[in-house]
Amino acid sequence: MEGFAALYIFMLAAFTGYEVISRVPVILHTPLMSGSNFVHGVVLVGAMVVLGHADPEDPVQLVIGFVAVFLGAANAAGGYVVTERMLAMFKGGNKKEGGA
Amino acid sequence: MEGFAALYIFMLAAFTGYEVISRVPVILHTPLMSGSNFVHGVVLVGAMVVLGHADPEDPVQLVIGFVAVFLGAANAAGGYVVTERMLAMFKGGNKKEGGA
Amino acid sequence: MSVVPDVVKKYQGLGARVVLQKGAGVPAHFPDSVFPEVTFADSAVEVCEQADVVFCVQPPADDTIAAIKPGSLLLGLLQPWTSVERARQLAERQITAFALELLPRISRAQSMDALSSQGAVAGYECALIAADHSPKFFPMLTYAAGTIRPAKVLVIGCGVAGLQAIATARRIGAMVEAYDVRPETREQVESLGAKFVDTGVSAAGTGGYARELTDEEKAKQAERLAKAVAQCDALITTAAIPGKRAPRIITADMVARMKPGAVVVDMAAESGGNVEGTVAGEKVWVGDVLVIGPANIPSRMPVHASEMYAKNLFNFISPFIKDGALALDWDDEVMAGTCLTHAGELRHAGVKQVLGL
Amino acid sequence: MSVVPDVVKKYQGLGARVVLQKGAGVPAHFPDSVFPEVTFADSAVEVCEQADVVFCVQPPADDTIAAIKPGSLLLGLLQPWTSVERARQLAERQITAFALELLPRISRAQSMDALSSQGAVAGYECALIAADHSPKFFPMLTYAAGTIRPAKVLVIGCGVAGLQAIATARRIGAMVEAYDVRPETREQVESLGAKFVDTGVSAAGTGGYARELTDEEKAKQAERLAKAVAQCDALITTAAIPGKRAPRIITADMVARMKPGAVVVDMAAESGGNVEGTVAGEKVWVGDVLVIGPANIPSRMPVHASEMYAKNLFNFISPFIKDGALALDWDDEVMAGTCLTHAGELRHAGVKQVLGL
Amino acid sequence: MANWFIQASYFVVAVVFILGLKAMSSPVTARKGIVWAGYAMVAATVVTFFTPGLGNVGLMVLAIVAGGAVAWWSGKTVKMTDMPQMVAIYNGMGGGAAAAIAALEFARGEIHDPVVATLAVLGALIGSVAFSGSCIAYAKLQGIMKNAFRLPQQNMVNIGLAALTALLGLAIVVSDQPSSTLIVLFFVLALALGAILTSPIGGADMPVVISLLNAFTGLAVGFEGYVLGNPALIVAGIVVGASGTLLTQLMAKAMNRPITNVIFTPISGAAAGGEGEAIEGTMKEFSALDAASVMRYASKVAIVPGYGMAVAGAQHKVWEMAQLLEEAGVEVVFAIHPVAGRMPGHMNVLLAEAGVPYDKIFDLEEINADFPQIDVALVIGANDVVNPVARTDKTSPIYGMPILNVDMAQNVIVVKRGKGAGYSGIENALFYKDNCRMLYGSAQDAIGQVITHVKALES
Amino acid sequence: MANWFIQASYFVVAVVFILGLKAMSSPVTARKGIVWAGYAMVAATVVTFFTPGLGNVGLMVLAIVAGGAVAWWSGKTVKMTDMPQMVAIYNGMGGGAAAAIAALEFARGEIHDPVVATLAVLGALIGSVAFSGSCIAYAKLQGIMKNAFRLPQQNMVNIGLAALTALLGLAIVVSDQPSSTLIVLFFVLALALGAILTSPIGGADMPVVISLLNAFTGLAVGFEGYVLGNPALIVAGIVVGASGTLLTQLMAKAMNRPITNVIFTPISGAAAGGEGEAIEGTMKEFSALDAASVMRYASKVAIVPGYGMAVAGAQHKVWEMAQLLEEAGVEVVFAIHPVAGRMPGHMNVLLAEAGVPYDKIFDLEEINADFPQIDVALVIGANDVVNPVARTDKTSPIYGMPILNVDMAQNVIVVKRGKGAGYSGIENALFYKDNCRMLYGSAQDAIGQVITHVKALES
Ligand SMILES: NC(=O)c1ccc[n+]([C@@H]2O[C@H](COP(=O)([O-])OP(=O)(O)OC[C@H]3O[C@@H](n4cnc5c(N)ncnc54)[C@H](OP(=O)(O)O)[C@@H]3O)[C@@H](O)[C@H]2O)c1
Ligand SMILES: NC(=O)c1ccc[n+]([C@@H]2O[C@H](COP(=O)([O-])OP(=O)(O)OC[C@H]3O[C@@H](n4cnc5c(N)ncnc54)[C@H](OP(=O)(O)O)[C@@H]3O)[C@@H](O)[C@H]2O)c1
Ligand SMILES: NC(=O)c1ccc[n+]([C@@H]2O[C@H](COP(=O)([O-])OP(=O)(O)OC[C@H]3O[C@@H](n4cnc5c(N)ncnc54)[C@H](O)[C@@H]3O)[C@@H](O)[C@H]2O)c1
Ligand SMILES: NC(=O)c1ccc[n+]([C@@H]2O[C@H](COP(=O)([O-])OP(=O)(O)OC[C@H]3O[C@@H](n4cnc5c(N)ncnc54)[C@H](O)[C@@H]3O)[C@@H](O)[C@H]2O)c1
Repeated sequence: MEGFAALYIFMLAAFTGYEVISRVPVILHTPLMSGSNFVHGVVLVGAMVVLGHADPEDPVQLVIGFVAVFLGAANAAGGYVVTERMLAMFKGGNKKEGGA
Repeated sequence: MEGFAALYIFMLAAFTGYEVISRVPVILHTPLMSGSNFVHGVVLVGAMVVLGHADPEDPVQLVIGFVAVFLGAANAAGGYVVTERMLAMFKGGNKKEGGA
Repeated sequence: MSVVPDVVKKYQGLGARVVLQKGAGVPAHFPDSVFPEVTFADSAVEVCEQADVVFCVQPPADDTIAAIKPGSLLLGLLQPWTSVERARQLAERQITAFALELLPRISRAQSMDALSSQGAVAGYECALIAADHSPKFFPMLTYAAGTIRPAKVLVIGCGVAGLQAIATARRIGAMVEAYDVRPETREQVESLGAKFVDTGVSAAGTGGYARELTDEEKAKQAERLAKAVAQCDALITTAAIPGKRAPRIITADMVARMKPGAVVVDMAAESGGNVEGTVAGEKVWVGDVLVIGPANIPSRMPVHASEMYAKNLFNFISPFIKDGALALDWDDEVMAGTCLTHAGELRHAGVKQVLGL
Repeated sequence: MSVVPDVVKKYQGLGARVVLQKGAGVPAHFPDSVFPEVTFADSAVEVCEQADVVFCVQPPADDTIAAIKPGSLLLGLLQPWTSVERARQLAERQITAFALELLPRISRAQSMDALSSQGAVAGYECALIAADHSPKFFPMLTYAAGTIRPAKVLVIGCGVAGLQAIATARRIGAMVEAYDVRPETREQVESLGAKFVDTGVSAAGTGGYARELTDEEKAKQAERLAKAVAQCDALITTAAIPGKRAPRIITADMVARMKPGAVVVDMAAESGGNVEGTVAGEKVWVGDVLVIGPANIPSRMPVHASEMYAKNLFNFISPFIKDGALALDWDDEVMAGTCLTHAGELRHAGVKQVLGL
Repeated sequence: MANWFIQASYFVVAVVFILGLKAMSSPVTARKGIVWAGYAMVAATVVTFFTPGLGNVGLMVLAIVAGGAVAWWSGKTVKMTDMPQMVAIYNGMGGGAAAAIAALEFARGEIHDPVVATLAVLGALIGSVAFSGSCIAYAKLQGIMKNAFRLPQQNMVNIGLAALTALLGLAIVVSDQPSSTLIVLFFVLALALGAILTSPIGGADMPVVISLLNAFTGLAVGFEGYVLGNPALIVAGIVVGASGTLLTQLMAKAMNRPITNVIFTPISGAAAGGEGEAIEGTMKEFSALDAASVMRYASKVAIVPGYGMAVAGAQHKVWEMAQLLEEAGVEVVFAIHPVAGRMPGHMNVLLAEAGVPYDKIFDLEEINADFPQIDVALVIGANDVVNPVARTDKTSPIYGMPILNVDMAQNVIVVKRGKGAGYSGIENALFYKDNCRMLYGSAQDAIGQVITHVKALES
Repeated sequence: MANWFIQASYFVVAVVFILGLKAMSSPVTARKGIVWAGYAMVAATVVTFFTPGLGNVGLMVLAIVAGGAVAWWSGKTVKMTDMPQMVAIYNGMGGGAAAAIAALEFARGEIHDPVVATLAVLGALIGSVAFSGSCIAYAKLQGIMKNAFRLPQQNMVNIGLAALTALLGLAIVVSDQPSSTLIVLFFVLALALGAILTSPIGGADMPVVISLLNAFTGLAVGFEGYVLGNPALIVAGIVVGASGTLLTQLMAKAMNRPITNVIFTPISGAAAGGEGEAIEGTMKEFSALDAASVMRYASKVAIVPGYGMAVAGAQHKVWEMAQLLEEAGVEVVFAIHPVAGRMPGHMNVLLAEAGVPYDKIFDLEEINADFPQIDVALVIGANDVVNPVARTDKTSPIYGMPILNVDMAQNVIVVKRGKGAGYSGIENALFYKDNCRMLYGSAQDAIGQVITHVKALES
């Protein structure tokens, strides 16, 4: 990718990330941390690509690649489960009861 | 620029634009409209580039280019002046008086 | 008191001379000394002899009326419905008498409406009387050994006075319920944070007054009310129908079913009483219920009652005083409507009918 | 009333038998019929003859004391500071007398504190008396012909009763100022939305009571107070010093400078009065100022005053009633501190000193 | 100057634009925002002169100076009240510039890639619509074009014309060397489309339309940015496109008019509003957010409570709002009419209950002369007591009753539930005055919302 | 499958991730957010298998299944209270994966461009720190590592080690073919750095640190995304990096601890808190935002007013807050102690003034048995009347006075200005209880802030 395009993407992603969560209530701090933890689990995709291109003859590369994919998969799967469990408590808040 | 990089930039810019102003009070609607009007005055830069690369022999190209630059410059200059005048009313609100 | 020092100044500003009976202001805590530029007369009769416009609070005694110069004005709460004699006497003596009770209840006339201002005084006072005589706290009160629940106050009749009583009782801390035959009062009662007792009877009349109820309606009303009455700790009644005896709403039976120690304040006592057994100007025990029939309530709060009344009178008459001279305008609907007698005639149709003249 | 039906049930729950003088509850609206399982006696004397524990409100008459069985308990507001005779008589007859005035003011004893609960009643009542007797509206009131500004009420002495008076006057709508010698009351006054009058004199004593002031302090206090007094429409005084005559705070001169129509309610009238010229149990006009010295204020609100008092007595004595039998615990600081006489002795050091015994 | 330096500058400019816009969305920092963005714009322009191989510099400078000067001068001298049309026309110029860029690129025959061609055509279309639409908007607001101009079957015409233009655009994209007739025709149709879309829209809806056209210009600029391979243009354009779209929605919502209504069923000019019979003018609605902003930036607010406040039991909320405004430095007073409510002292009782101190409460005689100096009179559930008819109409049942002269305040906001009359049952001329806005809702809710917005303005 | 399809899929995945995060920042939509993101993640993984030229598929599937299963199972079975350490460890794994990617790319010797090399090294460094730091955080929270471990001159060591690691990183960037020793040494130092930075930090600060490490992992992923030329990784990583940074700031602010303090002057473990003399435990502070959230999501709240509420005159605010909570479906009651305040009925007068209806007010006898069923007891300026010492300590001056058993509620929040004692002048054991949090400030302000936050939670 061209350097400047990447720079723009970095910059805009940073703005987006910052703005998107700028009004989060405390009660969501932990779940949101966990949720964004899950999102960077997409590192799994990168790990798959590098492992996929690793030299099948070189055990060092295979081991590192295996570790990368293993860790990435664990990040994604664990992050999902934990976040989902935390957020299950918020089934629409108790808004419906009260009517507000 | 590579197509997908541009797509990412479009997408992220749209998010950024949307989020950045999502909490604007009515009283700023008009000034903000005017301000963003000024910002797209950067079209001037594009107009300059195309005029700069226009065929100096082709009057049609020169005329179109001239019009583009003229309009772009007017957009930028007018947008700035008008916005600045509107926002001059907000010199920090009357916050300082009240303390709040 | 039909004038207070501030208002005297205003009359003088209009060029009028003010004559005052000696010591008339004393019960309202306005000693003669606070009226510096006023002519004092020894008696009401002497005042009348000097005046072109005579202000009074209650209808003057016969000898005083006799002293009023023919053709001059008499202005006050003349109780027009109560006495054929007085009406005749006023007419005969060619007095132009204005009874503020007859004031048309239109927006413009509100600043002259003595019934409203004295009603406000009466409502406030009745609530205080009730609180003062109740053997219970009105407000809720949590103290070291327990909690006292707030008293229940029931207000019947939600005109100007009734609403004021509601507001005052609520302020002191009671839980207030209220009832009136006019349905529009429900919203007014609720706007003061009180609850409306729904009996299913409506008696909306004209001009903001109520009409009289049929017997059947009365029975229905009575039955539903009886329950509310039995539950309350204090009952304040203010129901009235202009030109008529006050409606009898609370029967002896209802009173008998009230809680021991309950208090009844019957503001209508003087015009016949809303409560069976009231005696105007007295406190009577009916079983273990104290029934109070306060008389001449505004005199319990003379300073402000006088101030309000004096301003009402001034607002009524001042448009017709120009440079110290009287100039009545019989086209003015407010003044025409308030007139009881003029030029030897009883002018007010309603009064004529009620008195049978 | 030193018992109410609810409390009677509680005594019976503890196994005690309750004897009541016939008709004793009537003034407080508790007819004999509401006490179903109680033994009635014809007179106070007869009651005393049957009882091991005698409850009273005010100190009993001499013949009643004479009827109390030696060794039994007498409990009530015995006015321990006022009579050497009575103290002697109680001691001689071997009566164990508890005077609730002597109750130590510690946290645990608050639920037995009759002075507090009766103070609350008195404060509330005095504010109502002031409002009722004032010739002015307490609240601000905008009506069709003008606006009435709220009345100014000044409360002197901000103990339990004073604070309650402040709260009640504020509720009715007055602007309230208050004053007390104890500096900590400033915050308490302000916590009720009233303003504190600052005179620069402090008289913090021990145990929540005030000490007596020096002459110089009194002069300073008087001077600053005089101004506040002159400006108010109603003055309520509640200052007291236990075991002493009530401090004389408002002089005749101060009263003379009050506005015409102002009202003074002196809650301390019975113990000597905070105001010069008060007569306990009467309303006197001092110039154009009405000075009221209400007597036996709790009897103005008998239902709740009795309920509170009965609960206080119950909370005091119930820990010592086990299965219908008395078991006093002289190690208990509350009970020991409240004891006036026991086993033939005058036990309370403070009372001894005051009475010169 | 090296190309990378130009690129880096553009990058910084884009960042500053975003930060500037963000700053502009809060009253406290708004002023800074436009100044930052201004510096960035100057930097971008200057840097562009160093673009390798840039020709026609003289002409370029001439165009910049001419365009800039004209706009600068007109922007400086225009009256504050004429601002909206200036925004419109400058915005139109931006759209025009974007369209002109596309035209020039086509003229130069440099566009071959279909993606690039598509975006160029889209940008040209949107830019042209923005240009002609903005010109119409300008003409209307400036009073040059008086009547709303509505074709029969307007919506059909719109759709047909749009389809036709799109078709021509497609033709340009697919043909490798589009003919100049095709290009010219395309631009003509695109311009016509913008004009025809905007013509029927009335003055009241104009701000929304201008905002929409502004978003359009942003998009057009973004697309042309892609055509030129300039990410700064892309970012600035798309950010404005997105924020402008949101802003348009917000504005439409504040006016209670869905955007689609604005475009497809426009209400034109004076026909809007209530029944108003004998009384002239229209009843104009206001949102709680508007009310909050107007009061928050006022220096003196008078609150006039009436029977409706009592019915709603809104006194506590009203006092809370008053306190918030005072904390923000606004002077707030309560004006009580002698017969407000249904009993003497009705308002006193309620305000005392809410804890309003007595020294903030003024009666008619004390305050009536002050109304011309009051920025906002907030009438809460009062009706008869503020009805100017009492001063003027001898036949009215309330004639002769003194009223609170709220109509003389700079702005009047009336809180009530709907078209309900007061005690006397008559129409209120106040509601139709030019300086009066209606905030509909039960007083409790309406003031509650105002409170929320006042708080939001502080944070 | 065509490469463009894979790219397009990644694009969609990135968009969904952003929308998901946005959804997760509001309680109402949070649940949906994670589910969307989950689908996107599955899609991304599946699509990746179709990458042209992908080898080692068997090993890959094995790694995915193994890693996924272990994490899934542990995530499902862990107790709710142990969640934070699970978040930490999963996050660390992500960081490790990023570092491993860099390691593999270096091992393959494919990196030549200095920009790419720089980002690879940065990503590796940050990822490694996140990995080892998260492991330490996990160990601490899980109770494996009990004591805070603090080197002498900790800050110097940190800086030295960081500088050394950076130097090695620089060496890798500049050398075209870095030696494997260099690479290994670099990774070892980076891992050590993470461990040493995290070791001294105490349990209370851990959530902030985990959040910071989470942001780190995001950055690392973003950088490696650049190395791999995968914009989806860049976008997801950087978005998390930015949002994680903001989140870290917010969390630190909510705890009243600047981030720099967390890292450089950590308070470790139990030493924190007030004086607490004879009474055990510490006083734990709470922010208004926390109080608002806890009450907003409670089902029953009991408000216990005391003299402090009277002093602050906060009764109107308190009632406003109560009404807001009720609107949100929370049951709110007022519990009045017989001697709260300074006169009989003190609280009654104030609550009546604020308009609290009588049926919401309960006295000690009515409510005391209910406290264990109450989610939050909010004590406002009361002290003696909720002091459990009255039940237990015979020597205390308040011994024997009945108290409101707020300490038996699930959570207790105490609003007061500072360490001021009550009327009786004694310490309050309640404040040191585990379930008690202090919200410092004058009642009027503190409750005002809570109101603002409760409202924010609704919008
Ligand atoms: N003060 C007295 O002693 C007294 C006694 C008797 C009569 N009056 C008469 O009463 C009138 C008083 O005037 P005013 O201006 O106070 O009241 P008003 O003229 O009666 O008007 C009240 C207005 O409040 C609105 N409203 C009702 N409920 C509402 C709610 N929940 N939220 C918001 N708005 C609400 C109504 O409009 P919507 O239905 O559209 O909401 C109505 O237009 C005068 O005409 C006076 O002469 C006074
Ligand atoms: N009710 C009666 O009749 C009566 C009469 C006399 C005595 N008492 C005694 O008074 C006490 C009443 O207990 P309580 O719990 O109501 O009050 P308390 O024990 O006196 O405690 C009041 C607390 O409020 C806090 N506070 C003061 N101003 C504040 C403000 N502006 N905002 C927030 N907090 C504030 C103070 O702490 P900070 O300084 O840290 O803020 C203090 O700890 C009991 O001990 C009772 O025995 C009662
Ligand atoms: N137009 C004006 O400007 C204006 C001025 C003053 C008063 N008013 C209106 O007139 C109304 C009545 O005024 P008022 O206070 O002088 O009335 P009032 O003293 O004549 O009567 C008092 C109340 O008693 C009620 N009542 C009568 N019979 C009853 C019964 N059997 N049971 C229960 N209630 C009964 C009446 O409905 C009335 O509300 C006021 O509420 C006010 O709305 C209007
Ligand atoms: N510890 C407890 O639990 C407990 C229980 C009840 C009362 N108290 C405290 O005791 C205080 C006093 O109680 P009380 O109401 O029975 O007091 P009180 O009736 O003995 O006296 C009333 C007030 O008069 C004031 N006073 C005395 N001389 C004065 C003077 N010259 N000028 C002005 N004011 C003067 C006193 O300071 C006191 O506030 C209460 O305010 C309360 O704080 C404590």
